[in-house]
Amino acid sequence: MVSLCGIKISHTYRFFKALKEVSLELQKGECYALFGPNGAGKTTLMKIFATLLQPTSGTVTIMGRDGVQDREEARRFLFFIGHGSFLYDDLTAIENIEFAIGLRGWLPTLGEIKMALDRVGIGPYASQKSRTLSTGMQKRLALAKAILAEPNLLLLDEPYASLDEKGIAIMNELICDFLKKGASVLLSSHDRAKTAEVATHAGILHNKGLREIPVTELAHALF
Amino acid sequence: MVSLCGIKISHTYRFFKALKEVSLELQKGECYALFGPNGAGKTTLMKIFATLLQPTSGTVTIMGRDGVQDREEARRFLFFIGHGSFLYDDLTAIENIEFAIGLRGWLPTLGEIKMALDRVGIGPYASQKSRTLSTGMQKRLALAKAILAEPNLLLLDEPYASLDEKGIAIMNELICDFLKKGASVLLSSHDRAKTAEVATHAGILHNKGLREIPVTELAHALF
Amino acid sequence: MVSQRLIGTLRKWEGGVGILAGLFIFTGLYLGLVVSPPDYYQGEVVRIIYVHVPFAKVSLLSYTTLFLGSCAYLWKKDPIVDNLCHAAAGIGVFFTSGALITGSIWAKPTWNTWWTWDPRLVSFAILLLILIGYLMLRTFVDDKRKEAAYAAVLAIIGFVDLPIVYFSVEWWRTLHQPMSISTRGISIAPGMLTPLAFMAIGISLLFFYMLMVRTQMLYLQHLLEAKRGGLLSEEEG
Amino acid sequence: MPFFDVIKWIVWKDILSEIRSRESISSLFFFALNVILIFSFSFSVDRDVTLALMPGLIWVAFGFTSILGLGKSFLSETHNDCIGYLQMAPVPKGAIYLGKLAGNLLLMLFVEMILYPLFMIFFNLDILVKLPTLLIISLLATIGLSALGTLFSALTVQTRAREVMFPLLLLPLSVPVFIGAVESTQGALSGDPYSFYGHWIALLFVFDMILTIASFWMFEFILDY
Amino acid sequence: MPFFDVIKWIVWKDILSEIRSRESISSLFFFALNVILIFSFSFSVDRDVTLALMPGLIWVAFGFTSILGLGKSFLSETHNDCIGYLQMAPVPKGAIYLGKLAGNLLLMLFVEMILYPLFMIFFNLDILVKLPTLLIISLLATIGLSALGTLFSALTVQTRAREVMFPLLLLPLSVPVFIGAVESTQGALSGDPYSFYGHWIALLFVFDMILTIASFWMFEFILDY
Ligand code: HEM
Ligand SMILES: Nc1ncnc2c1ncn2[C@@H]1O[C@H](COP(=O)(O)OP(=O)(O)OP(=O)(O)O)[C@@H](O)[C@H]1O
Ligand SMILES: Nc1ncnc2c1ncn2[C@@H]1O[C@H](COP(=O)(O)OP(=O)(O)OP(=O)(O)O)[C@@H](O)[C@H]1O
Ligand SMILES: [Mg+2]
Ligand SMILES: [Mg+2]
Repeated sequence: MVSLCGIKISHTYRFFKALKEVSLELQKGECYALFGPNGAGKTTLMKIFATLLQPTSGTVTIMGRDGVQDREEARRFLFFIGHGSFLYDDLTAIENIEFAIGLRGWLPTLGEIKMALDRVGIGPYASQKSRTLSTGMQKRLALAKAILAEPNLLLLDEPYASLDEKGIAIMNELICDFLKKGASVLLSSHDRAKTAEVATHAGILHNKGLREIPVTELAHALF
Repeated sequence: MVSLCGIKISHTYRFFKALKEVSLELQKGECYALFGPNGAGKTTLMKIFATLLQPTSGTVTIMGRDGVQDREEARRFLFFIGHGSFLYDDLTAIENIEFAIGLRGWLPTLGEIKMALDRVGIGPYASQKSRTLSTGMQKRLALAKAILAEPNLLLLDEPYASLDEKGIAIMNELICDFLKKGASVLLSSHDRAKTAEVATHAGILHNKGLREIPVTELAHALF
Repeated sequence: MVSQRLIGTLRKWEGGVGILAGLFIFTGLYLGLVVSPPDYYQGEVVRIIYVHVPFAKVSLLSYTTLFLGSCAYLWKKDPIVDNLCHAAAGIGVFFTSGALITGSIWAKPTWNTWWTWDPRLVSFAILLLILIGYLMLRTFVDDKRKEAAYAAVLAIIGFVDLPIVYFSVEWWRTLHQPMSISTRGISIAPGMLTPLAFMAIGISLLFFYMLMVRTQMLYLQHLLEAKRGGLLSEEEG
Repeated sequence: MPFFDVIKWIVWKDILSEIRSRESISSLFFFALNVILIFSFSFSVDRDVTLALMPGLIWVAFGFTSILGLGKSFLSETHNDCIGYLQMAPVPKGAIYLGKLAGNLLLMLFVEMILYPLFMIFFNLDILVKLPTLLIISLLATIGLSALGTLFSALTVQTRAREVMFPLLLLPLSVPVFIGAVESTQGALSGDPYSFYGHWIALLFVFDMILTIASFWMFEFILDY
Repeated sequence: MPFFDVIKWIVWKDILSEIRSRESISSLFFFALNVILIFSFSFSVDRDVTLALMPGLIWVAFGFTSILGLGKSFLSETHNDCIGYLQMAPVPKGAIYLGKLAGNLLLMLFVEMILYPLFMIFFNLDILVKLPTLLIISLLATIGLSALGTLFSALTVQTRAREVMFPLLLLPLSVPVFIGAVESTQGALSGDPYSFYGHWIALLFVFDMILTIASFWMFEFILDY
């Protein structure tokens, strides 16, 4: 089953063409890794799939729903972890989760929240204001939200950035879990080795277009 | 000759002890690489050496000047490239350099500025507002400033972050140049392989303390 | 260490100052409320003067303390001096609002209004706003050293500004629309002078007592905070 | 996802944040006091005139305080890019607008309720008998200002020069609120019969209805476009 | 590094940025117009009174415009952490203060110079003969406001709740400027002899001197501590 399908996506910022007719399809249980030099348009493409940005042309389909016309529908199925942490500084970790998941129409019990926090290794900080958490911990908190949100499509923009080696291991473990449960994952990264552990497909954004490469060749491919 | 000498530096943020009696000495022509997990205090230590933050206790000496009492003096000798780009969005690349170097009491000619920009690979963007430069280009612009500032002590906080592979090569080349000219470099990083190319000394910040490791063992050391 | 010595001195003297303050205030109140006769014009209401005037004087005392302390802090950078300034500002808010509130209560029966735009009242209101701004600023800075330095700068600028505020407000009022009533209107009867003096001394002593206690409290609080910070990071590491 | 749950979540989050940080209420309150102070110095005419100016004074002070308070409303959402999460949330965007509006309204009404007694004291007003009318006027005017302010706060935080653009857009559009509030307060304070100034209150009411509904419908284009 | 070169570089940078973006001048100008608009609706008393209120109107409009403009002064420095570069620069910090102050002063004076003719037109004033006095008053009052505003802008951008803390700290301390400016403008407009309002101008002058010098000395503690 197709989770995510982008056809001929182009995007132009005011003075700058960032993407040119990029197409990408992602099946259930697949993990697609997006590579590319700085300014290649990885974040732009992720944002378009997250329905944060509308493409200048091209179509996005998420779980069969149009990503522009029916985006309110499509949004139920996706979860995006980007550069921003989406946290309210003065709320505690638990309260931040309650709000974020509550807005998605489901209120997890305290036990479930605690379990998710333990899973990502920040259980002891559950009642601290998110202002006092370090960047890495905030990234983990976002991951805990993703566990509870149970999306069908998980979008991760540079997930390994600002995580230490233990954090990266947890991240990869969770990505595998998601894939096993039948969700799809799209991630962008600069780190070939770490990504190779989980990716089932890979592509390089270059000259505003996307070139697919076999995951096995990830280590040698010319970037 | 000693360029930088920190003795028993401790730093406590309001609720949090970040560094405990860290000592570090850096001779002319040496490059010291600082490693450590997230939240280990790398940035904190760099900021203390950059005279942006005053240590709670301990002394910093830069080229023989006290880093707290005589910091105005000490500042002539150091240059810091951190997470912030120190750029004014509405000035062009050239104007940004003029201002930054002008404040240090020297006005380079247009030719010199252009040469430095070419050196870091953003010559064609010299007259663009810095707002329109991508993150990687902004990092390169900061590097061009460092070339013109000709500091005796260069402090680089995560210099490889947000640079692509070509950018990283330029960065390492320039670090080697600085060292050859007799300057000292202190850098913090998560990337062992890239750092190993230039570092002459290395240390790991852990449990708020600094543990020196031989650069040859960088690849195998337990972090 | 200077801090240790100062804290020791404070602890030694605070009890004595407190008891002395209590004695003076008690005597003053007894003389003022029981012994002295009611005022010919104003009746029993006049007795509020025994609180109002000392409070007004002592708020100026607290502001002067704050100013001197701030200068000393910028000079010596001793954290305990910063605690002293913090304490002085808090107590200053207490006495300034006390003076304004008792004044208002007094004004209602005598001037038939809670508030008039009299220079002294206005400059006191501004003083109160500056002090509150000072305390709010302190809560909004996360770094301890920055908090102390910013607060000291604000206090000094405020203190330098206050005489100009006072002049301008006075000129503004007197040149435009002379007051029909003035706080200086009543001359103080000799029978009221003795209790007033007792109260003034007592409340000044009370100020010093509060200052000593509060400074120690803030000092310990910050010590504890630092300890807790250290402990937190210790056990986690 | 039920419409009212979204409103509830947004209000819960805003109020909790405010209780934790206590940034807005206290500072808005003291800001308003400062404004009154500055005004009384700037308009030092004789007492009769001051009384005639009172409604203007009250509403300009409330107005500037609202500008400060409402401008911050969506600024806090930009902080960790939270506004992106709101945009991505699978909920009707109008509900988010109403939630933010309700939170702002509570905040502004709270500040005004503390300020009214102080106005009474400072300007020696005797408004106890007219209090019900004044409260209704305040409520209506505050709804109007908040409805506009919430919309423009969301709009301007996504632009450059947002600190200046917000008052620049809000002020001219809120002129009807100012006129309505000042005129009806004037009427109420001077003791005129209701029929003399009732039309101003009606104006405020109509303005509120139209503005709130229009903003509610159009909020989607501001948050999610 | 020569003291005046630092000032020159800071002013050059601020003015160049302003010329490129034209954010401040245009928006401050329109903001001031809006304030006047709102005031003229809020204080709709008869013409004589309006004339008596004119100085207050002018100065409250200028004052609030200054608050908006000055508050942005160091906000722009926080953007890419530029304030850290200024702190690390091997230059006396007082020179940075004077440079920012000069830039702010130029900006505010420029805005005021465009506003004066508009005031004349809007309120039908005949101030050409009194212009020299008015310009001196404007200059002195603007220096005072800018001196305080530059200091507190640098101070509050490094704190939480900065949007609100800035006016909160600035307003009570700038009371003398408001009173002095309003009263001396009143004196000048009404055609009184200079001796009637000269002391107000002296007051402004003293305020400027003391506050600028005090801020200059203490700026180091705000930028570099
Ligand atoms: C809102 C009302 C009032 C406020 C805010 C107020 C405030 C003050 C202040 C700030 C002072 C100290 C001034 C200084 O030490 O230089 C003071 C002193 C004094 N007030 Fe009031 N006051 C108010 C009403 C009254 C009333 C109604 C009276 C009596 C009719 C009064 C009588 C006095 C007297 C006798 C002094 C001492 C004067 C002196 O030592 O020079 N006050 N008041
Ligand atoms: N808001 C914007 N306005 C104009 N141009 C933009 C904007 N955002 C991004 N760009 C440009 O679009 C291009 C793609 O940016 P994008 O952030 O998608 O790159 P990226 O692949 O994510 O890079 P990185 O590896 O640094 O994350 C860049 O050249 C950038 O300069
Ligand atoms: N302003 C602050 N207030 C309180 N705690 C802080 C502050 N800044 C940093 N910390 C804490 O101090 C510790 C060290 O932070 P620092 O930024 O120096 O880490 P780092 O080694 O640079 O991490 P990274 O690898 O993420 O860059 C962290 O635990 C962090 O939570
Ligand atoms: Mg990116
Ligand atoms: Mg760091």
